[in-house]
Amino acid sequence: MLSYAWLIPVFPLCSMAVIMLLTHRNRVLSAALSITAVSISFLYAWAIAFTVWGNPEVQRFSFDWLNLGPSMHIPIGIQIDGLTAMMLIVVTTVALMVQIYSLGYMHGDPRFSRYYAFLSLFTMAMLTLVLADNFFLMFVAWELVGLASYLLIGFWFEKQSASDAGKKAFITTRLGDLGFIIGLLMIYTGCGTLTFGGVFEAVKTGALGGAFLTTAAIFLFGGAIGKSAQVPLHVWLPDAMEGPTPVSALIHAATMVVAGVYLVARSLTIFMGAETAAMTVAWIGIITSLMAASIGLVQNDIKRVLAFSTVSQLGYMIMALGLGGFTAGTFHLMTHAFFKSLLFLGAGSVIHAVHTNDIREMGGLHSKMKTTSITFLIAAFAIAGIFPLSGFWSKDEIVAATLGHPVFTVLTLLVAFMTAFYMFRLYFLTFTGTPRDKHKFEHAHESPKVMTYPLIFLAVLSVVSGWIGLPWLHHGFSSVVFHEEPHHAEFHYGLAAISLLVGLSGIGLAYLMYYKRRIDPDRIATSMPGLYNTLLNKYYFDEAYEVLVIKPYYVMCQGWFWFDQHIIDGLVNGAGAFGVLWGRFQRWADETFVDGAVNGIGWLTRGFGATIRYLQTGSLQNYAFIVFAALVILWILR
Amino acid sequence: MTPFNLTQFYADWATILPECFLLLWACVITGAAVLGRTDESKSGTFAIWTIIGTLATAVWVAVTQDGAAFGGTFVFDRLAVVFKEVILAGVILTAAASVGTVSRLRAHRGEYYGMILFSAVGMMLMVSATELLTLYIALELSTVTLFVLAAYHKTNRKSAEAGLKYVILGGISSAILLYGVAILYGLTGTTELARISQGIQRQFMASGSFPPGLALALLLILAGFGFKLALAPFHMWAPDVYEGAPTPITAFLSVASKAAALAAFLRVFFVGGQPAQLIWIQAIAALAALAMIVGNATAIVQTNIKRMLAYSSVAQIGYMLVGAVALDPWGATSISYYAMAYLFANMGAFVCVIAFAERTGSEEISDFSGLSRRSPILAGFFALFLLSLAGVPPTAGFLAKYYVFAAAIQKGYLWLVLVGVATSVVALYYYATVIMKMYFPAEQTEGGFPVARTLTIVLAVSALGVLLLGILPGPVVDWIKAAAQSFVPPT
Amino acid sequence: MSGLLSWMIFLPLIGAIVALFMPKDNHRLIRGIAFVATLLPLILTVVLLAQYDPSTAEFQFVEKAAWIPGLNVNYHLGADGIAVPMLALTTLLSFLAALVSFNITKRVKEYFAFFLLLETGMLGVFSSLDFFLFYVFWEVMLVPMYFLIGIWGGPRKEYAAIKFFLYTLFGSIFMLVAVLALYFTSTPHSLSIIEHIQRAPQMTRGFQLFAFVFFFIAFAIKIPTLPFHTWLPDAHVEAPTAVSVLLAGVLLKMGTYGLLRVSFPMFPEATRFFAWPMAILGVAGIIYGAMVCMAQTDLKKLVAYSSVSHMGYCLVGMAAVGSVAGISGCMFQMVSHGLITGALFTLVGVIYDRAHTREISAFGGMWIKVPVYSGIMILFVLGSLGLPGLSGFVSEFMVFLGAFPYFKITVAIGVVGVLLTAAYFLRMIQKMFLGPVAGHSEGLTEINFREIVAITPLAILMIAIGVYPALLSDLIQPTIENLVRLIGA
Amino acid sequence: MEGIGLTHYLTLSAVVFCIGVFGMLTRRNAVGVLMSIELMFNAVNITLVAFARYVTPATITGQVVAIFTIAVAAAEATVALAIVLLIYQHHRGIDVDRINFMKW
Repeated sequence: MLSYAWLIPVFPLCSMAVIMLLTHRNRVLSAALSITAVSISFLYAWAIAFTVWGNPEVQRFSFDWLNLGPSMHIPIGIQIDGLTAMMLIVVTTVALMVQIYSLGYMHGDPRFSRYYAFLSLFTMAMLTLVLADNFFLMFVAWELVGLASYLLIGFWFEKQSASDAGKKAFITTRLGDLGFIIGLLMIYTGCGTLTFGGVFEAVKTGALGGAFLTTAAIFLFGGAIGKSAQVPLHVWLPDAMEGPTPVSALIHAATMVVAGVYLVARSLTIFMGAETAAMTVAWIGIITSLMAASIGLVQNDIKRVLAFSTVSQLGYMIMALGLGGFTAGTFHLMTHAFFKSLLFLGAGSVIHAVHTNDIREMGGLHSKMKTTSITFLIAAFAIAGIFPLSGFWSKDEIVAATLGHPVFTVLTLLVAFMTAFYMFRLYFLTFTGTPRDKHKFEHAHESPKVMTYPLIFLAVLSVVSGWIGLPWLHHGFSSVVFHEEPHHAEFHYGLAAISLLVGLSGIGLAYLMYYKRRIDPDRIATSMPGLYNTLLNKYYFDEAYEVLVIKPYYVMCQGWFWFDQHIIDGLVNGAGAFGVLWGRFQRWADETFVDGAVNGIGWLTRGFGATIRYLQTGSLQNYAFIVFAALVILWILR
Repeated sequence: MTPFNLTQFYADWATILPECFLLLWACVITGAAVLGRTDESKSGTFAIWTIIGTLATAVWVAVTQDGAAFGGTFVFDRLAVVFKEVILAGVILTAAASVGTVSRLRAHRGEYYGMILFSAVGMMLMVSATELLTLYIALELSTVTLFVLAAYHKTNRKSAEAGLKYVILGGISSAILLYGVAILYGLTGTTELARISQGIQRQFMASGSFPPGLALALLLILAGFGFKLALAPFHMWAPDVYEGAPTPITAFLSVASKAAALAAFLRVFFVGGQPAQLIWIQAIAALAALAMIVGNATAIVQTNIKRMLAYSSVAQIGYMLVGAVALDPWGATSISYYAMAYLFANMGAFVCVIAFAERTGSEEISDFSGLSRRSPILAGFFALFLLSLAGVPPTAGFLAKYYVFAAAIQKGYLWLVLVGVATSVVALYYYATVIMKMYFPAEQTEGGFPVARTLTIVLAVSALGVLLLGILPGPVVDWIKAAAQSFVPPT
Repeated sequence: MSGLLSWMIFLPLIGAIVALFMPKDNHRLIRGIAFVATLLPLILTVVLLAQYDPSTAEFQFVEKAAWIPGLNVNYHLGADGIAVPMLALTTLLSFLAALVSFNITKRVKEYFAFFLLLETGMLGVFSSLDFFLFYVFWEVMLVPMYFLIGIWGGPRKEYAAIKFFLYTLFGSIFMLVAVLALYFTSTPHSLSIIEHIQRAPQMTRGFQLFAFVFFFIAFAIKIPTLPFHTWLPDAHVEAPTAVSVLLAGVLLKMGTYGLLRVSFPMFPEATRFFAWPMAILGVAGIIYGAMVCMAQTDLKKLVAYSSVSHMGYCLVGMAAVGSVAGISGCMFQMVSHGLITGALFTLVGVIYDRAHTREISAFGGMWIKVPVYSGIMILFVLGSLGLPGLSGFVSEFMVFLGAFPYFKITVAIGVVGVLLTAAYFLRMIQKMFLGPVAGHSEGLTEINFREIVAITPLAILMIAIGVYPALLSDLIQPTIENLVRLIGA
Repeated sequence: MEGIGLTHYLTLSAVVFCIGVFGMLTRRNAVGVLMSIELMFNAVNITLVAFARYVTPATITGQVVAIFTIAVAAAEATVALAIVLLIYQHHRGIDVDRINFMKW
């Protein structure tokens, strides 16, 4: 059973290859292949989960991928423990739902088959990522999910914004990956292995430690910053919403973006061994969380609100992990995957119906699309942390993890408040009230069953998936994802009550402002224009990068190119390509060298030749004179 | 005086038999031409057969006779064999290449070949001379006939000008050389190279310093040879004469005449001047460097192909003399090998110019444009010879350069080698420019043309030489090496 | 089979000579000859790989015969773990490039004659064990290359051809001087590369530094490393497609090959001394090349400059002189860059043939218009920017992993190259392949069967090495380990 | 030191040689140039004969060389004069300054 677990990513790989090479002309067959493959993986994942959860042993299978002696010995393989099993379930479940959903959503797209091929590619890579037993294989899969993300964000590449977004996503995450690579290099240099077991062993024995470990850990975290869209590399995720909505649900909400969280969770031993690094992680997490949540308050694009919500929730998880809350982080990872993918798919359903992303053009859709509305509402309650939905349990664990760090606790609750607020703002503006765009409203309709069934399925999971963490179960969620030894914060009834209260008050505020219209949101916005615009423009991150990084980089590249053409090549032409400047290529030379930057040896040689030729006057007496002069000179120099 | 000895007499004349044979037929050809008893095509064929006969005789002599003759003034050693073969090869190729040129002469067609043969006699004697007077006479014999040949195009103003420049500068250099010889004679009391060497050595041993006039004498002799070799800065005549002289004669001048002078140079400086090497070796290195720099730099800016090749020849002599700084068998071998490689490549290149000029009447580099389409064979040969001159493997030129640089490196003349390598990049530029002109233009230039049959044969032989010497040089290298070891005292 | 290497080297030459005697208008016949004359060495390569014993660092398939006894020059061939992959790469790329060249219609006979002569030169360089022979092949290669660029090249072909010729000759002449110095400092005088490696410990430090620098100039120009690289964009851009393929795929590797074959084992002390400067040069090349790529508007020039960047990885890898991973990474990068850039140049040629322009801005939305071509192009671009699962990633990772323990900060800066590479390639992809159909994309026709055939082996190898690098590392490992031992860092 | 010795001959010869050089460089007339060259040869002959007398009185090497030199110089002069005639036909004059059609 377990020893063949490597087959899980192989199924989608095969479906991808077959679609790409053979069936890309047949849409139905392609989709069927892809869904079948992911279904098999899905079943396999559940089977594994049940095997592992009853049997808390870490299972490893590996072989030598490359062995060059001590300077590079990389065995690769898979490792199955509770965390992996949980991730497998998350990935395969959401992937399956999304693929089914896409049958409806992507219906009629000219590149339908290619879409499924890319989804299969992504699924394969993501499954590999969670199965890997070492940082190297993880990095490989890490890059491949990035590729899949790039391809899917830019899936509708005719649109300039879509292809821009894809590029931005790839490059921004790759910037983070640089940190990942350097982290890997440091770790390997430090302990000569990249397998999780080996590295953690080294950390525990102290073979790897001190400032070196801290630096390595921070670099490693760079990967997570990029992939999980943490500050300051979060800018790509909102833009990534240019992709098809199911893709956003799968990649940019449930799975790929949590890879960073998974990375930190997986290597928590390293971070725990480096205090400073862990605090860095926690701070980046909470700052991201706060910032994204605050931006989410004012956005008007339904998917962007969700995107910022995702960023914010990811920050939550990261923060929890940074504070050592392994169970909290991973638990929230799972519940979030379900309810956030549900939210996205719900949003997709809405977009499918009204053909716009702007919530200002929606309103009152509940009456038209009940299933979507209700499932969306369930998810919204879940994310707001309302008892007894899944979000309540996991969020509670996170709040519990901040105990002992009062600042974090307060900020966490603040984020929880904002989350509840913007989520219900979104809900009320979309589904309740009066339709603001009559034309769009009239054409709206409930989505087909292939789209609503996945919503329902995910809604169920959004409700029940938190119950694994029920306080009266032995060790709760930590028994599922146990890390080293199960440690589980005692369920804190007081905290739970407070966080529930905070969530409810957020909902209440939203209710007052957007449902009852007791408070006019526009007035608040106009009363604080600076703050409002800052939030609306996402703290001007994109603008700052444009001005501070991208433009200067372009200019610098042009500058180097000029330097290359004129200075280096100029010197070479001067030094080497004799006469090129002056003879045959006179015109070219004039164009290129007007500045006279080059007076190299080539010119000199040519010039020398052109000068001494005039010694050859044609007069034989001059020749004779040179002969005698040479004799005299030689005699003197003798 | 030693009493008359028939055996000795026989041995002496047997040794010089090839020269005698050649001289005889030179007289016959010239005489017949003067008397108007022959037409020029016959005398050409006749000249070639004469040289082949001479070659055969020389081989026979080489096998049967060995060593000095005429009381040590003349020697038929292995070095002489090597250079005689080179010279005779040059003469044959020149004679064969002259057919077209001669047929366009208005008069004195037969004497042309006679002159070439007389000159060849002088060169062959020069190669064997081990005594300064003999050497001088031989040198003059070869040069004076070349004066005539250079001006042979009587109706061509350039040819006359070439003749005048050549004869006057030749006269001066001859006087300079002779002055050097005279001083050397005064210092050592002899004109025999071996005894001069001993004399210098003896005086050096006795006084701890060289006699005061020695440097002057060697310098004057060097200048004299420098003229013959067209070594910078004594090369000034060369471009003008090369340009003005009939092209086969240019080829002859640049190849055979230089080979002979080189052999004489080797004898005088490697044997006679060997004890005094401290005096002249730096000068040689400096002149070699100067020749490489001046020759190559000036060649770049030329527009006339013959002139360009003239400057390139100046540079080539510079490369040869790089080998001279070694002053040991290595050095002598490298120079000899270079001379041989240069013979084929330069001869081939000039013959290409002849073939081209015969059909187009032009000697301008720009007119070579598109030659590869008009006459692929000619362009191919020319490219091959130019690449050999540039020293690109697998041609003979590469091994030759390798050899001379090796000789210099061995003695630690790194700077000289660096000058050599740097200038050979310059050289490649102008050779490659010609190749570029021939091959790169896409548009078809006006009609193709054939190459005369004799010229094709000459080209093929030269190309064969260039390639064989480059690819399978083993036997030749061994042969030359043995020759060099036989006459240069190892250091 | 005796004389395997000789057959490999000289079969193309024989082909060239045969082709020269064929009627010049019978293009089919000449192409057929070229096909056979490049296919046979490829088949021999398979035999070579099958017979090669990868468990030893010894030279195999050794052939030795006196050539010029007077100069101690021998005809000495042999192959070890460094040479075998290069030989295989050369025969493969030559064969594929010959296929690519079938659309040449101008002066076909001369083209293939030069082409085959070039292959002989390249194979000769990779199997010579005698300095003289090595140098001869090294130079012999220049001549056909000069003609190939000069006759069949683009608008500035004369300039590019002569620049290439002079620049490379300039470099190699320094090598000649160093070879001569080696010759005369050895007793008995020898030109055997093996013997010089054996006597390496006796060379003085000063001599090693001198010789290393001289060799390095020659090799650095060929690689090309940073300040010596400007011949490359010109030559690559002007050369016809197949020649660009060989230039980038094989000729650039000669520089790194030379360093590994000659400089490293022969001058260990100097190698250790210059390791850090080499790493700096390598990293500078990576970053600089990538940045200059960003400013390109001509697709072919972009690929050309990307070579400057990618060969920087080789230099960084080999600068890790004590690390098997680093030097293996260099070897991997050589092979990988050969495969990927060879393919990229072929693909550039494919659109140039159809659209007669290579301006990036002249295209748009090609993925819609020519999906198969676009898919292949994107695959190779991904390989080039180091996507895992493709060979480029493996080599880059090996290079970094090998070099990091030695030059931490330098390598960390070099890692940025991975990002910059992605930046310029993605920019190119976006402009040419994404967006609405625009410009010359309108009239494009899909890549044809012959071109796909020429690309497929490269793609397969790229993926195979990327997925299971032991395929290659098994071949080279003993040799590299031996090399590291000789350097003795 | 009594009477005239070797040094005097050598000095004389050097002076004559230099006069020849000077004449050669300054004469505009080709025949004048040729005559200057003859002067140079004769200077050398003086040297040779003087050396023969003072250095090797027992042999006549020097004298022999001198005689040969005279012969060779005569031959050379013959050819030279023939060429000067040729030049005259082309240029209608024998001013060496004007004979610079080929240069550079």
